[in-house]
Amino acid sequence: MSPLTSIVLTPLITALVVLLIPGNYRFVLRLVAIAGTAVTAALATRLFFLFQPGGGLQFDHQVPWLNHAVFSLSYHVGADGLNIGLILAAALVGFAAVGVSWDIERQPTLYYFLLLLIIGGALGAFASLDLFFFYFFNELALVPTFLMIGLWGRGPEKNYAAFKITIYLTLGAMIALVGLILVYAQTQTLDVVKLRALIATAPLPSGIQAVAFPCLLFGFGTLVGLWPFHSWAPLGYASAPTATAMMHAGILKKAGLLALLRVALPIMPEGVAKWMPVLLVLGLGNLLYCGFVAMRQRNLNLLLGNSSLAHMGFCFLGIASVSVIGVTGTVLVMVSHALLAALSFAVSGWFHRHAGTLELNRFGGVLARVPFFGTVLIAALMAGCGVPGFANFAGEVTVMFGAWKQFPWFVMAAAWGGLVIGGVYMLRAIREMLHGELNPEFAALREFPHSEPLPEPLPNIGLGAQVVTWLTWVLNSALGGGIWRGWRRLPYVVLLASLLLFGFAPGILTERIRPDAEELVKLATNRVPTTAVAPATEPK
Amino acid sequence: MDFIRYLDPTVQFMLFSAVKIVLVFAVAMTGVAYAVLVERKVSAWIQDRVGPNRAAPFFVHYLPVVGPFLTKLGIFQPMADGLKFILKEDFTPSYVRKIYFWIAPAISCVPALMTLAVIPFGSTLGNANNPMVIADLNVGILYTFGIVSLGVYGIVLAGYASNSKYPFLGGIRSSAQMISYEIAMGMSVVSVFLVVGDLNLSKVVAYQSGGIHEWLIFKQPLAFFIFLVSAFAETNRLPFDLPESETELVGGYHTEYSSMKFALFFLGEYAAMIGASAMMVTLFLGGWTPIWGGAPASSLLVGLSHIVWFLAKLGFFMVLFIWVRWMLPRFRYDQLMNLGWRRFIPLALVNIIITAGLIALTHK
Amino acid sequence: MPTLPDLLFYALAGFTLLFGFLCVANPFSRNPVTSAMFLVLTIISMAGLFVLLQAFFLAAVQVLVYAGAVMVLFLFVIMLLDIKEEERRRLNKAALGIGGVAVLAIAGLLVRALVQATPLASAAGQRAEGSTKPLGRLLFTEYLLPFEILSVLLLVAMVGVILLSKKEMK
Amino acid sequence: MNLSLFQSEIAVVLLGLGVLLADLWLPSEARNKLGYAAAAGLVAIFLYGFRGLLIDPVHVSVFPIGGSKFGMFIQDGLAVYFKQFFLLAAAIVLLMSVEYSSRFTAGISEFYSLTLFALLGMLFAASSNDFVMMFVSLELITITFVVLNSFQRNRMASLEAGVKYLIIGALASAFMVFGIALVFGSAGTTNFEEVRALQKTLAANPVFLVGLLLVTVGLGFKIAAVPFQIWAPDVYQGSPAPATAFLAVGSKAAGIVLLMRVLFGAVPMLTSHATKLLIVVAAITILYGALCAIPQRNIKRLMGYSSIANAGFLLLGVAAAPHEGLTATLYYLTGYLFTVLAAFLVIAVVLRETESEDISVLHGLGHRSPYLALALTLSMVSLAGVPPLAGFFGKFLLLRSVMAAGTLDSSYYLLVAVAVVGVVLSIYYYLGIIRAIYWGGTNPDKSVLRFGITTKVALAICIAGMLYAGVLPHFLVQTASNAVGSSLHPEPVTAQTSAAR
Amino acid sequence: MITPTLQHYLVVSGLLFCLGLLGVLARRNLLVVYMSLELMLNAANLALVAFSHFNNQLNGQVMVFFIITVAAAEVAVGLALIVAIYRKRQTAHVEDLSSLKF
Repeated sequence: MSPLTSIVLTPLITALVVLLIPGNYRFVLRLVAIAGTAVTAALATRLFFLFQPGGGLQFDHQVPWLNHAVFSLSYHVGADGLNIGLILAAALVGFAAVGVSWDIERQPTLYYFLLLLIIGGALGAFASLDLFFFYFFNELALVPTFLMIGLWGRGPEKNYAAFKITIYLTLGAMIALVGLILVYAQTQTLDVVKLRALIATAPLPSGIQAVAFPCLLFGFGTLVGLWPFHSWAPLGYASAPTATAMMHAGILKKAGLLALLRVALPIMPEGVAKWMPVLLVLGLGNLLYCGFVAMRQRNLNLLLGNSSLAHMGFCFLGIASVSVIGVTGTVLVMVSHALLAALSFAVSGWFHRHAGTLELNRFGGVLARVPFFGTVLIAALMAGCGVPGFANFAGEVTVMFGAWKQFPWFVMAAAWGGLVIGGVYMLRAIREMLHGELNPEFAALREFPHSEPLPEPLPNIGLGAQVVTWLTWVLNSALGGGIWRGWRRLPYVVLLASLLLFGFAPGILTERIRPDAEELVKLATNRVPTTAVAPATEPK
Repeated sequence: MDFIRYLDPTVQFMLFSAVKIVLVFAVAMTGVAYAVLVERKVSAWIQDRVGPNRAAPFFVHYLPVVGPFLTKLGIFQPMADGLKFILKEDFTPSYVRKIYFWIAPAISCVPALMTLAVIPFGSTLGNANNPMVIADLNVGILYTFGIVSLGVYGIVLAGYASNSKYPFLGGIRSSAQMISYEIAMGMSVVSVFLVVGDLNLSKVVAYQSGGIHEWLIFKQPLAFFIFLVSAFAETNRLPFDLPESETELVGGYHTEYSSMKFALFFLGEYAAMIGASAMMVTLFLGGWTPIWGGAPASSLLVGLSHIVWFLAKLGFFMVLFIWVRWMLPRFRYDQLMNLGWRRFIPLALVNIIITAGLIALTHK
Repeated sequence: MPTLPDLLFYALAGFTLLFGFLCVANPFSRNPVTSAMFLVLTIISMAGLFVLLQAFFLAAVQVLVYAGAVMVLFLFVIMLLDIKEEERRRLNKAALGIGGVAVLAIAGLLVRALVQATPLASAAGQRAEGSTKPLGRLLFTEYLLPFEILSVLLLVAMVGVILLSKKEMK
Repeated sequence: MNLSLFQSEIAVVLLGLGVLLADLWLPSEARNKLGYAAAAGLVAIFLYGFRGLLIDPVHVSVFPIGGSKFGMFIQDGLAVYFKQFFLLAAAIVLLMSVEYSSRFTAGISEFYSLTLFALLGMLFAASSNDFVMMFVSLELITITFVVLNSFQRNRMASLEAGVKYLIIGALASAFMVFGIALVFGSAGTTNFEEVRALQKTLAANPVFLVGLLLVTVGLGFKIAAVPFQIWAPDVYQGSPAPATAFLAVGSKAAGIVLLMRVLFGAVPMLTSHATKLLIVVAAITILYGALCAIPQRNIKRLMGYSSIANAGFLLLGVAAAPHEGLTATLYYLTGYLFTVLAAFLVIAVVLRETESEDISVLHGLGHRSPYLALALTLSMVSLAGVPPLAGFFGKFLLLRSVMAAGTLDSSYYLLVAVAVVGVVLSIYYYLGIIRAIYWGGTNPDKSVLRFGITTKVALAICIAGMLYAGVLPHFLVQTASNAVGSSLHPEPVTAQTSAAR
Repeated sequence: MITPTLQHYLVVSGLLFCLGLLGVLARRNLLVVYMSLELMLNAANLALVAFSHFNNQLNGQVMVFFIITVAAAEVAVGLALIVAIYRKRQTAHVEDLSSLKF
């Protein structure tokens, strides 16, 4: 099996394994889920470093799926500069998301099953080179999201949020699907590689591009949270359980962007020419409007949600610039924001669980009580406002460079303004929560506060299994109970470390991204007049 | 009478038909009247009474020998009855549904008379182009069944129109009873037509014209039996007179009727008996053919003798109807239904299958 | 010079339509029994039309089955249920109006199409009389399969009626 | 007449009669088990029929029965495909009714045999090659369903469902019969193939066109397409769950196959000119079903509206027509089979316990029976058209075929837009059911739901089917495509296309 | 007065069909609605017989035979159903069948 396929399948197979474990074997469930994602993360890391920068498409794996005279589709995965970083990020965030879900008590089987499904779907979407499977995997997350918000979500509005996020995502996905099918009906294939080859000789007819491009743009844009189709995002993140918010804000959103890079840009140069200014304006809307909204938030999660939308503005900006640097920067922001958003939501989830609230003005001076999580939060917020040293800085600066040449001065001014706004609310959040007077309410806040109840012993499953049962119980008590719970910091550490790594050495990423970005931009700006030929291959 | 020959064939046909209709109608009406007399006489005889023996016009009294005899015989009784029906006050209760109350008696007697139209009551009167049947339909039997099935409306509507309890029950019973037995009756006839191979009643008679051994009563005894019993049920005669059973429904559907309207029901019932008898004669007893068989008549005399044969057979069935009435007790309603649905219909089906099988085996 | 069958056609067609109208929309009575009786009359007039069209067998079957059995069943049920309410109820004017307009539209469409109907060219010459034998032959050869399906249909109807009207069991 | 062609039909008749007769001798406790026997019999027939499907997928044969040049019974790829479909559906419905039988006061074995007779009608419908045959088999289906729908005589709703289905069904029959009369009169034949041979001349004959229109109206009733959908919600709500399930799957599919036979078997040329009409009907049907389903609180009524919306989706493929559209419709229908039957299997078990049919009876299902909860969730997900289940790929294929047709006529794009809106709306109510299962509220009844092993197996089959069709669609798509290709003769659109360009 | 042709019969049949439809739409009594449906079926019968006669094809008459059978079966089931409803609800009106409205 190809390495990429095994990365995609590991979480999915783990999900099926989890489904077979009864709910009262909670500990086994957790262990299996963590092990599965850890393996995935390890595999992804290995793959990331095996990847040859500039080597084009690698780890290619194709299996025919539907072989029919008219309908033909195939399962096709492969890694290039655009997605290798995202695959790594997704695997890491997946591991972290399962890691921070240790406390789930209610219906754990279902929880882990759904979470693993989301993780597997996200990895599959990133790895797919066939757009049908891209869509297929991406949509795998839809219903799990709905269920997770409903079942384990928080806040009075979770019901509304669950429906809102699902319906918005469906709407976006359906519109994108229409665009995809339009291309498919024209070309009989949704394989990116084949599409590119096909387009090189026979560009899509203008009529198709004129319809398909906006479908793809707004469809996928909605999935990303493009202004003004973004209002599902902050509410959804605020209501979702920690892991779901991490996966969504961090990973799934990027799928939409990746799709834009994969399909919209390279195969529809006419559409690009026509619609990029629009995208630019809307991207600025993300930057400024969502930034302003974020500034008004009194709730950490809503603030993070809106700020994550503001960050997407940079991505749109980078795409809209259609320049090598801009696209490289975009991918860089995608990867770094994946890690960052996951980290922020993970730590805010921790605060929500242990402090019981996320209202900024109720906090104050809790840094002293919880130094580790306080520090992580500071780091996340700092990264969020683009402090050098974190990967985001590198990405955003690159986007700025890319955009510099393409757009008039006021665009740059606006982008810069967006950064400043980000700085304002992030720093204020740090001040209000972590510094200043300690709210006596949180005097008892501790990193690992109450010793959690020991898990109930496993049922006696027979004489020979007694020893195993007993051992498991001991291990469980140790990891979950309290002898040494420091390992529970691992998810945060992993995310923070990779954020820092890419911050200090963005070259690791950019050298991988750049060759493909060049290729992409070349295709996107390839404006051969297409009106002369309409070479649709008719179905037989 | 030669002028007839020079007439247009259509007019000729219409003329003959009209004559036949009038004749058949007259005979049937007389038949009805005297059937009533026979009924009363037979019942009296069975019950060891004298029966009608008084009514007579004044002049008969003065006739020597014959006069008292005729009076004793009661042959003037029907006239007296008829006169009474006409002269009696026609009382219409206030609570009835007027229109239906008025048309129900008419509906009940018209179909009964109409069935007679397709019965071949004789061969010819010497002229082969003028068979002794009013309408020689090639779907004759279906026509009779269709018309007979309309007879039920009279009773049902009478029950409905009377707007009171007993007539209503009578109407309900009769509709169920008549529909049920129509099925058995129809199915029993199917095997007859399997044997004959035609629906035309003249053809049925022609098939049986070889003599008594050719009669279908011997070839299809089961069918005959079912038809006979069903005919009793269809005409609401005892032992199946549930719709009008005097002892429980005080007359059933005609409880509220009097005078001429009642007479029409009466007429309808006896006309239906005549119709059913005629059907049985035609289907099973060789119709107008003498017991030694015979071809259509070539002379007037032979033709008249055929009609007599027919009437004789008819009379036999009429007497049978009357005789059975005083011999058998009334069935209970559930027994009636049981008999119809669970005995006769399956039997008739089996009969059809056996007949068809035999025909298929023997058919060249 | 109109011949007898022609006159009969006009008379029977007129009766059919008149009785049909009185069946569905009798202005004088909304008694279901009246409707049923007019339906019987419609059917009998139609049987007359069938005779004019040389479909003797069907004419007889029409009377036998529809008038003799189906409509008696109707009457039976009407009487059994003793339905009188209809007379008290007001006719739903709106439904009548909308229904009337819809029906008029459909009638217009139908009649416009139907007046353009012509007999098939291939029909000239021979003569297909609806006597029993050819009909039966057709029924048991070419149409045997639908015939057999109908037998299952009748079985279903029988089972269904028994199930639906059986007394409640404890 | 070649009796071997009717193997499955004869087997089903015998099975039905056998069940009916066995009722006489079996003790009343054992009657329930007759359902298993009948289902087993159907599975056997199904497996046997598979042989034909596998060995000879493009088998075309027209066997005249009687004098006509073309028979009224046709056993081709499409027929075999649909027969397998109907057999599977009926087998699952039978298992469902065994589970549900405690709700019937009387006559459970009659329910089984009637189901089998309805199935018989469907089998004949699949093979209809003649308007007469179509009429007769549809009537068999309709009348059987009247009885099935009103089977719970002690419930007023069930009787009402029966009466409404009867009246509307009879109205549809009347339309269809009149239409057939006109078609017969103007074409001189009722055979689909003979009509096809004449279609060029008939296209100008107004009597024929009106007749055809009336026939399609009759079929529209059957599949519950707007504006002939009025019966669906009431009937779905009132009928016993197994009957509703069979109605939703079997009866609808019978309507679809006949619609295909008429539109593409008898008058392909006319159909290719009437796509606008089909587009409008499909669009309104989707929207109507989706919009009306949103406020529903009764599960079965909701499924009724959902089935209207799905009828619209099925028409999508018919409107997009030629090969791919019909292939997509067939595929979608197959996915729909597993999906809807899974839903109704769960609904039957849940409703068996309670009188109410409000969505709130699903509350707490996640705890009362995780297996049922999962099955219902999967089925809703599939209906909503979310991967990896059958519903998604079905919609994908449908949209694709419509989009491909869009190059000929841009009003197809409008249809796509409507379909997208329909999907998004449907998400709302399907997820509403999922919500009710998991966190909609609390159910006073916290008892564990018990159900038989056969229901478990039937559910497993349905779930497996949904997943199989969704994840590995190759076989199904290929089979459907072969079935369509071997049977129907869509007018080649290329000529029209070139003219349009 | 002209000799009746195919069109005459068809127009009669079409009008009869519409009369039946009117009854179905306008009448509220289930039994009368049902009778109207019978009227519609009969209209089809008339059309078929007329076509049969004028086209000289017996097939139409066979079809009529089928229709009559089907109608009889439909009526039987329908009346049983109406009786069952009446027993339950004491009504035979379409308007009273409203337990399924929401």
